[in-house]
Amino acid sequence: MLAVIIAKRAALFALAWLILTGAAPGGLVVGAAAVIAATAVSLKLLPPSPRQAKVWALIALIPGFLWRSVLGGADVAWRALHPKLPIHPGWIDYPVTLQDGTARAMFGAQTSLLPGTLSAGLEGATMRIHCLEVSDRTRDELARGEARVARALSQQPESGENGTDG
Amino acid sequence: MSLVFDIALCALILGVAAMALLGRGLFASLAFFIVYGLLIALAWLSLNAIDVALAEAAIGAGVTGVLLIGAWQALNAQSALDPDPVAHWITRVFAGLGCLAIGGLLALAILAMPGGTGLTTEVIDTQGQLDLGNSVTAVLLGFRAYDTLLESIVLLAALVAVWSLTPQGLWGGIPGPRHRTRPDGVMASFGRLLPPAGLIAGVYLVWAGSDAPGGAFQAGTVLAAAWILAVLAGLQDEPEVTSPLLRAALLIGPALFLLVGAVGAGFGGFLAYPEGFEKPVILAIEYALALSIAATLALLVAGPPRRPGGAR
Amino acid sequence: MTLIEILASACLAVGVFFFFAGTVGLLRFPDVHSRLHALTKADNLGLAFIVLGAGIHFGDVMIAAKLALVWFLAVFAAGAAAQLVARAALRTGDEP
Amino acid sequence: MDDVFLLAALGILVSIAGALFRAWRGPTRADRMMSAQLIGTGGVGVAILLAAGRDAPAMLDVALVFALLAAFAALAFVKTATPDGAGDPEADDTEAQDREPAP
Repeated sequence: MLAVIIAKRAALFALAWLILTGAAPGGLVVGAAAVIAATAVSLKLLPPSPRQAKVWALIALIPGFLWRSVLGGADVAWRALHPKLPIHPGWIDYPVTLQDGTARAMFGAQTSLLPGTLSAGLEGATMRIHCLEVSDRTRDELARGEARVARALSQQPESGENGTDG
Repeated sequence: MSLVFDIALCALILGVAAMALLGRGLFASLAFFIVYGLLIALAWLSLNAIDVALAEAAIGAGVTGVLLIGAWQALNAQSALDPDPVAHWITRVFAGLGCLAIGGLLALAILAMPGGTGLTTEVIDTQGQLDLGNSVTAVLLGFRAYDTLLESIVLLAALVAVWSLTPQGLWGGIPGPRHRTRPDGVMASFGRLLPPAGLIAGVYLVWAGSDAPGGAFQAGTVLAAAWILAVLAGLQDEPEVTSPLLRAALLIGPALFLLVGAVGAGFGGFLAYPEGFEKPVILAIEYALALSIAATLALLVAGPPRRPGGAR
Repeated sequence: MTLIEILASACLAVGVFFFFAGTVGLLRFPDVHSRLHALTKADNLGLAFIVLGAGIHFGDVMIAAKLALVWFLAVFAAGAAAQLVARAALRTGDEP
Repeated sequence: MDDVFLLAALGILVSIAGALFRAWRGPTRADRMMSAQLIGTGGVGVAILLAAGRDAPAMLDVALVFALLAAFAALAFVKTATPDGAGDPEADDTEAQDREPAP
């Protein structure tokens, strides 16, 4: 269990090293030391959670995330450039069911890049979300976004301890 | 087009400098100063001085902002912020004259510089002996090693000066306040995820420094930023200033540099690298210096000890 | 101009447009949090198109991967900074 | 082609100049910090465009450092929202959080 987590993190850091150095062979020894050190630091700062990240499910989220952030950017650009400035800002208090801090922060970051919503962090277990246009669809969209993060990071109570297919 | 870009960048830099000076209050000036550092990094980049741009980017983005905002916070907490910080006219006249004199001397120095390419050709002709692809690293550690050694010691001396401000009875204590965060909040999560990436990037910069832009100072600054982030996020407290491990990290760079210099004295002169082993020795100094610079900068930002250590 | 160059130039134009829109939002929107929307979303989208244009120009897998890494780090920083500043603005309110 | 990249970099500089107006006007400290943040993202863009326009991939490392450290000033600013500058505005009761994070 722990070995799988360590291997996943080390693989991620190794990938980053190879990208930075252009996979130069002369950097492999130093790179190995850097990867070991980075993995050790990450284990210290972010102790493994029993709810594991599913690497493939996370990768599968990327295209949808990119598309929605394009929509988010286009939406805010349209509102900014429109002569009438069509915004009616307001707040939504959204109760979050995600368990881990990193999952919540990731959901908040994702929310902040989607059309019309911006997270201002948690108050207890409620996320305060600023909206450019408060509507009923916003809540549904938030719930869908949360479900996506929950699946990829095994945050659903029923998926429990065995989400290790990454 | 290149010229138009450079002119626009210069205009922007001058504008930001003016706004930082004329400022609407201290915090506004501070925000402009952060932006100023960023634009200066872009200016170095446009001048093709990538090594300097990297150093300026890392210092400006990672350390200066944290340091200045921390200082502002400390002044604000003591209600020591002067709401109308206009000095007496005599003070202002003298400050203006001083700036004018320094500016004039700098202009004279630049006008008096010999034309041509400076020492560029000499450096490029001889750097092959050191087997280093990056001329800047070759100059800093090969041809001008004495300067670089003293610079690394100056940085350490600055930290000693900061530590000498330790209040009575707190020697051996912990620098800076104890940072508190919500353990599952955004700040803590950011502090959990970013430092390992900063570590990889820092090691990459010192590795790249031998043949491409990068080097110990740039790498040390990025590593220091990762350290500062873990502290700000409340995940890791600063060490006690008497901690032997911390002392070792602070000293290893300058100490190794001095040792190599002393050994070199036996081969033909202080800081003469042993022939045939120039590159590995220089690289060892670079890696050690990166670690020492990282520790020194991080603790300079933290300031003098403010709390008693845990051991006593 | 080759097709590649036209494609890269188009990406750059779109990227600069979104940076421009982000600045307009920062200047026009009426409250701190709305302005934060403009900054977080428009600028990162602009940066994405700049990265795309530069990646097409370099035409090198390793450089493209590095560009993607830079963009990912920028988005990560923006996502964190947006939430942090939004929260801090709730606390500090209208203090100048 | 290289000029196209520099033209785009010039375009971003113009956006940066616009953001400076918000940094000047404020009115809140958060506004000033946001402008600095926007200019940071713009700096990443300009560094990438210079790297492409001058065909110097090594310049991308500057963009990398900018992107890596982009949120630092914002983080330091957020710290000022608590009275002693050491807390977290997201913590409901900052005194109660004064302990090591749970493992």
